[in-house]
Amino acid sequence: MSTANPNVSPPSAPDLSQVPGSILGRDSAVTKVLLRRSAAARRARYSTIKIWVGAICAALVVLPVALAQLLPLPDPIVGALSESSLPPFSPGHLFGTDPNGRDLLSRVLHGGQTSLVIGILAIVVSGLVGIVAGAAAGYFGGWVDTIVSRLLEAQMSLPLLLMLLLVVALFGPSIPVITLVIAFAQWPEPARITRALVLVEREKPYVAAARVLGLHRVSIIARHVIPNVLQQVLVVVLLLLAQAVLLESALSFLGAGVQRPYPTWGGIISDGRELFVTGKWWLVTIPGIVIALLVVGVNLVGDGLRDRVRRAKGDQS
Amino acid sequence: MLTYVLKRIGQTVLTAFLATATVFVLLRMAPGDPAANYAPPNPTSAQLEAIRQQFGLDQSIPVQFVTFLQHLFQGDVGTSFFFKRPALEVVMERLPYTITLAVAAIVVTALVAIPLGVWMARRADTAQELGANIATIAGQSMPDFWIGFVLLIVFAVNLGWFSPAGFDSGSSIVLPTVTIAILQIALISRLVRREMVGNLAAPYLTVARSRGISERALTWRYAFGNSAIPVVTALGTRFAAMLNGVVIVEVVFKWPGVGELVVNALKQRDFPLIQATVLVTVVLALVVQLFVDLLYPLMDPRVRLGEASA
Amino acid sequence: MADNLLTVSNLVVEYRTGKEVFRAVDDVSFAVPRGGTLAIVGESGCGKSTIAKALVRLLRPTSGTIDLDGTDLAQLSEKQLRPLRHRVQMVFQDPYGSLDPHLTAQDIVAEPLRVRGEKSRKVQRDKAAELIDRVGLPKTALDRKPPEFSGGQRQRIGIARALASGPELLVCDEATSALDVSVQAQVLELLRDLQADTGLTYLFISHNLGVVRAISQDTIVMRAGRIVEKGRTDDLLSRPQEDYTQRLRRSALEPGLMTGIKPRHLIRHIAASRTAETEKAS
Amino acid sequence: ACAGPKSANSASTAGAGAAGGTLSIVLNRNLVSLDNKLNQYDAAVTVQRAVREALTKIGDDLKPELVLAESFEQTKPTEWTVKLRSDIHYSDKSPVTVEDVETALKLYFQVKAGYVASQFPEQPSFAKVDDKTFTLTTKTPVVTLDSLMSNILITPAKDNKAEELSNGLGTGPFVITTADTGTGTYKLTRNDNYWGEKAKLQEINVSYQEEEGARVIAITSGQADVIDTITPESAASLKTNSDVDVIETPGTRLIHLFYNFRKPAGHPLANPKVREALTYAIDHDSLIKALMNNQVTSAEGVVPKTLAGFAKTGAYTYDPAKAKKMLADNGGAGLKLTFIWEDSEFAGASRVLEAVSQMLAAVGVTATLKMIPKGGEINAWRRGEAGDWDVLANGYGNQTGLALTNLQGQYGGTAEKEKTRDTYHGFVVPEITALLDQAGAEADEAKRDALLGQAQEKIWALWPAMWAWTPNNVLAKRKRVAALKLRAINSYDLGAVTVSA
Amino acid sequence: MSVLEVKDLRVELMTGGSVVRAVDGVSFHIDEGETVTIIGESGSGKSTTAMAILRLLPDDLAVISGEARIAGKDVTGARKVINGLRGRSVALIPQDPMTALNPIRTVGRQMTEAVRVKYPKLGKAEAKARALSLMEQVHIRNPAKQFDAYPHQLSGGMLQRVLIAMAVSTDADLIVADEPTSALDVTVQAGILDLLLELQEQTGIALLLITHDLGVARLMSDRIHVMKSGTFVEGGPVADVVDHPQHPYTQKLLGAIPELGPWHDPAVDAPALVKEDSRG
Ligand SMILES: Nc1ncnc2c1ncn2[C@@H]1O[C@H](COP(=O)(O)OP(=O)(O)OP(=O)(O)O)[C@@H](O)[C@H]1O
Ligand SMILES: Nc1ncnc2c1ncn2[C@@H]1O[C@H](COP(=O)(O)OP(=O)(O)OP(=O)(O)O)[C@@H](O)[C@H]1O
Ligand SMILES: [Mg+2]
Ligand SMILES: [Mg+2]
Repeated sequence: MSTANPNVSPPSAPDLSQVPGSILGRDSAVTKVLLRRSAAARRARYSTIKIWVGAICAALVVLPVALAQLLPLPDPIVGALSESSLPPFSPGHLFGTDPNGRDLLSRVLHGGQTSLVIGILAIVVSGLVGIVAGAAAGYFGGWVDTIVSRLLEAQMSLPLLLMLLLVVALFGPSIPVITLVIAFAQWPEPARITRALVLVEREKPYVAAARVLGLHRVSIIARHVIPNVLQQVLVVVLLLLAQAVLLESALSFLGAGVQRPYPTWGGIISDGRELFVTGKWWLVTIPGIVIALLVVGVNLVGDGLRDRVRRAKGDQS
Repeated sequence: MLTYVLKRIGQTVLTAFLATATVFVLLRMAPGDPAANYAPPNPTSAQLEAIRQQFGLDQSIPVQFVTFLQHLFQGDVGTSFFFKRPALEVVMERLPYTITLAVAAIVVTALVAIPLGVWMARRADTAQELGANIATIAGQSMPDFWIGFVLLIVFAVNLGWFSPAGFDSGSSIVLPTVTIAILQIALISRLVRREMVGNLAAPYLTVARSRGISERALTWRYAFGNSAIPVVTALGTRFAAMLNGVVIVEVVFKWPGVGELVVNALKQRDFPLIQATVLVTVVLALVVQLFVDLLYPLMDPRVRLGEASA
Repeated sequence: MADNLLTVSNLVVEYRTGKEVFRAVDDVSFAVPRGGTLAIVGESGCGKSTIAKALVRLLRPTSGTIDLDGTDLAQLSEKQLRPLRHRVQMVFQDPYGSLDPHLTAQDIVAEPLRVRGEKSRKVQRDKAAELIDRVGLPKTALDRKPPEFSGGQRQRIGIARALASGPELLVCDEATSALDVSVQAQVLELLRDLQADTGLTYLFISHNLGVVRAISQDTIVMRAGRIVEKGRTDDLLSRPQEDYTQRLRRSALEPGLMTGIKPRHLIRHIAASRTAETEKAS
Repeated sequence: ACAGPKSANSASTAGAGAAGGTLSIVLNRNLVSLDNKLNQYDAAVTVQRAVREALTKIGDDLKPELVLAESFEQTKPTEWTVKLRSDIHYSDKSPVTVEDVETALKLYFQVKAGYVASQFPEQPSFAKVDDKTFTLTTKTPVVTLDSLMSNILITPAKDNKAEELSNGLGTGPFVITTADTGTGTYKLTRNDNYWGEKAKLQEINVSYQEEEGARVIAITSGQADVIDTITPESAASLKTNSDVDVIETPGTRLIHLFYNFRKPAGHPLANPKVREALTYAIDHDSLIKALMNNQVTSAEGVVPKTLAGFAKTGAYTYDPAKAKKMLADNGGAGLKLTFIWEDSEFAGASRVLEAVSQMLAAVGVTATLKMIPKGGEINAWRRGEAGDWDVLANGYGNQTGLALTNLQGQYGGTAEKEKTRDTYHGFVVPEITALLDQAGAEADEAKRDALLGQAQEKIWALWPAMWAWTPNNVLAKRKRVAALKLRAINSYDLGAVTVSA
Repeated sequence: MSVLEVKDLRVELMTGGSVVRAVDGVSFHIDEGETVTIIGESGSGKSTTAMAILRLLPDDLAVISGEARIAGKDVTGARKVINGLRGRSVALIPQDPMTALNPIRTVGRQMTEAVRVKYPKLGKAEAKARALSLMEQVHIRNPAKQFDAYPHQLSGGMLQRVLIAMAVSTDADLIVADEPTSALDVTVQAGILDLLLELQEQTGIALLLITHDLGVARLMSDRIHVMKSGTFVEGGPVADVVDHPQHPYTQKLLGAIPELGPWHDPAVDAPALVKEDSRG
């Protein structure tokens, strides 16, 4: 029922919609407090808060990483063994040093350049592939679904690290290969969610309406179905960023990471793994926090932007 | 329905076969050498050759494949190079551990993440929700072994509540389960939250409220019921992924599951063992997926399975 | 009758629910002359929407033919159908669900133009704006999205979208049910004008006999998937032959003709005969 | 040539009495079996020998000691005569026969490319003399046969197989109660019928945990009593733990940055001067201090100094200026080197190599680091089949306590062997090979050592390694564990170990 | 005491950038056995009025002021009051039938669930029997079959009747019906309206009716209010408003009704039975 739907804008009553200030003047029951607590105001406020908090979190990571070359940082590859394993907040080494005496801050920032590229490209690729394949499977059904679903299942059931290692072993651990491998590892998740959502979505009347217009099925998927499930799928895709960066760590750990001694987050983390319990907690924890900060930031910005768009749209949900 | 299931089972057999075949070929194409792994240090060519012969690796890949198939049809996946026992037997020994951990982890995840997601939807756009989001996302973004170690240090070493190395006492499943759950909760709770926010505002919910249906029923039977598909899908996907092992967690907690097995098998290039694992986990994952797919029409009667769109 | 745009013969449409098969449309035949309007009235649940969906081939008929200007649409594949799609358009009964919630009104109406090959974004948008104006929506509606409209406005967007395809046949499924009587009059006027200008053909599904009378030349009356009566609209309304048609006619409520408070007798015997009939059937 | 007869369990009986107790050992890899026909690694030896014993064992000073044998004498250059003890029997009290020894020896050679068999220069032939006596004969003299036989574990002939045994009988102080090869967990209980002094422990639980960090947690939480072969970092942190003792002994494993000797003439690395020059670039003191927690010793020769027959031939020195100069003088300036190593070949391998690459950079040498994942791929590299490389970082273990084993394995290459790439990275110097062969056949220990010393001097002069070092064996145990004596071969006698409640 | 008493009801909607006064001070009352109808422009606030009375607008969207009493109980205050009334004393027939039912549960389950809100002691089978008989009363063919159907398997009109049946099943004192027959063909509509009238005669149920069908309004109402832009522009006894509309908007509405023309009803053998005044 459309009237339960709190956002049917007044088609013929523009005079009734007033700026909050003036309606408060009239004999209105709307108080400033109520207004502040209203869903729309809260959503607007929190979308801004989320965007800001998220942007700050992400910027705290991304900006220094992007500017790593320009910042007055020690060399990320060269260190002095005499400064081996200094804890955080040691003079000259905010994040401390690794056993080789290299400045961890510098390594994290320089390493971030590779890791960000790998992580972001990987989720973009896996997101795109997953969404397209999942949507095709869900929408077309039939043999397309069979092939995509079986592929998904086969891949998901193959031990992930095994496949990654084999592929990296075959093609060598270059950044494009690692990126693709990680993307390949991650596409099932968005694909399955997309497929599930599309299975429901394709039965909705507006899809039928689009068919009647003579839209090609591909256009229906691209213009109608995907945009309507995208938000849900993005929940998954954006969260995969952490996994993408950390998968590189698993690869590094198994000896299939990016060429030494060039740092990556994954590499730093995997190197620090056996040292973690021996008291050198910062080698893993700090890059971990950096990744968490980035992923929290990206997801909050995503949330915030979505709510913002929604507000402009005036949708209620 | 029955035909659909039968069709899916047929496809499963095919998929399992193709997956195993792919792994078979990939393994043999990838660098690495089983012979070198099972030879003494600094082996001579003659020693290597002897081992290859013993393992049947001296033949060409197609010939090896045909032999593999012949054995496969007799139900023999081969003998583990490392364990010197039928590979399938080794895998089957580990499987209960993996399944136990996966079930425990998925149950805990669902029990925590779903109410959390519902709570977040009800508190949409509040400081509490923001806090829950930040905490869960940060949790899932930390390296898995980090979480494992921190839990171990806190609960096993400092508090002494749980034993650190797994499977020797009932409570030792707790920490690995919690570790895995921490990695899943963000996703599930956020999915639930997204769907619930939409469904809590759906017209049918308001109408049901007008009929005096209790808020609890509205939340769970109506709103959550309509949110279930993506959530169950995500749970199913994660569960299936866990069935081939939660490698790091298994390693850290010494949980004798399939994941640890297969990573070691890979390091040792234990081809038959890897093939056996793949065979078993493919079948398992396919069963889980089939199960999830069969749930769809129950969760939403509009969904039609296995049909091309009209 | 020589120039029929649409000829439907022996149409049967079935729904599959679980193991059962439900025949929603049972051997229905009719024709719509080019530039004319055929109305379908009938009991709710009798299969009107089903016929409409079959005509635009959202459903594949079990049997029968749907002859559009010499082409049988009934069993064409999606691919064969696609180039013909724009010729038959439909306004959906459910105005809420049939609009993509994430597109603006303008995008929704522009879409068929794009499908028909209009490349320029500007032309698409201009034409869409013009159509939106013609169905009586204000300029401010252009950039709003479906959830922001009232039921009646949504319905009008649906009409504009269908018209944008430049169809030869327009199937209107309860296209004015959510409209205010004054807005309804305006929309009917628009449809009549279009017919006069472009020779558009309508298949008009409605339960409002006044609307049917205002728009259609011919009418068929349906019940339980079958046609019970067909004829000229005026004849049908003034001299209904079949029992059910008479009852329909009798049930129509005209406020100007009523007297007294709650004149229940006006409907009581209709309800009574209906109940009697149901009892007989069961 | 064998040290005088000693009881196998000579450890002190003081401390915890026969009351027993349970010991939990967490190894760093799967034990797989309680047998060593195919695999043998340090930690396994300890456990395997708790169940199955051999005729001899490698003692504290790396000399062979008698266990099941009452005597083990070289009676002719090519013949050894062995007499079994009369008081020995299996855990079910059945006697140990010479046939058991014959079968064991035969089966070790039957498994394809078994680890133990590969240590023997040739398979000795067995001849029974009487119920307790037999001879072992070889074609060429094998002076170290008493040491080598320490790895042939004896089990009843009827139960022995040409494969690894996870179960069954032995003569050792413990018996197997449960064995799960799949999960790598074993439970051993005291052999109350042990022929020698009974074990102190009632029960031993053996499991494994590859994750070093988790092992450290296991011992700090008290779940494990002993973890062995631990990394310098773990050792450093465990040393600060008041409940844990860290035990160190000098090891027998040599780790080196070995040059590729298959370089064409004319290549800078084919020039010993260049190889020498590079050694001056390595600041080993810093490496040892910063990355190895002072738990290694820089090599002073070409084999670990713990080994019998070791000769001190020189020491590695750090002198970057000299390195630079020598490189420039010998056409090695601006050298580009590719380092390869297998993942986890030794503790902290990648840290060490990254540090080395920095040190080389300081003398103008560019190092490319290539870690080869586990899986045997390294073998192809080492054989020169997978790609070109210049320096290999790897370890060379020793189970016999003899320098000769190392020297023959690494420096006894021949042109013949090099045809199938079976030399140690192309190291073929006929003169040295000849010396080693001579030493191998020399029954007189003094003469043999002299020959070996000569060979080692010659090898050192060729600078085969950029740097070499010997890590200590490091083991951590809870304080309640006593009488644990870690030997140079990185194993210890479980029978003596005690645990207080 | 009136069943429903509304005094100076205002509903202010706090939307994105503004506050919309959707309902601006409406007052009316409905006594037992009475039907009051609101007709008017689309978007004028008819549904909002209904939703406000039932307190179905979220608190963080709508601010309700003024007074609304159902059976004397003020429902604009604490939510507990209305929670106790919904589904028991007051029932709603919603406007858009196609989206008003939970898409993933069968029609039957939702009906029995509704019945058991008021009659929790009713067994499953009894509730089902009651639901089936109600479905029959609203002229749903083959109710046993439709009972197990999902909402998407029913036509718009059938769904609307299901919703009506659910409202009726509660034996409420007040039914708020928002365009209850908009999707029904006229014969079914007649049946439904008859059912409601009969109910009213028998139980004295009060009815708040919202419709844009003036015929329905004329037939059903005691009083009628014409709404435009949130306020009532005109109101009074039904005959007065329909026969002598005062406000220009009302006049415009009445003028836009499509004519049906005269017809011959063979049943009464008189050209215009409807003209006849047969009150008996
Ligand atoms: N969330 C909202 N945001 C802005 N305006 C709203 C919102 N909800 C309702 N409105 C406005 O409130 C007014 C009243 O809407 P309501 O649904 O009550 O109209 P109605 O009279 O029932 O119309 P119809 O006949 O189309 O059902 C409309 O002008 C609508 O635009
Ligand atoms: N998806 C479906 N599955 C099964 N039965 C269906 C489905 N859709 C419609 N039906 C049945 O088909 C019959 C005709 O439905 P249809 O929607 O065509 O009716 P209608 O004439 O348009 O009615 P209304 O005037 O109420 O909209 C109904 O009995 C309905 O229950
Ligand atoms: Mg219909
Ligand atoms: Mg309304």
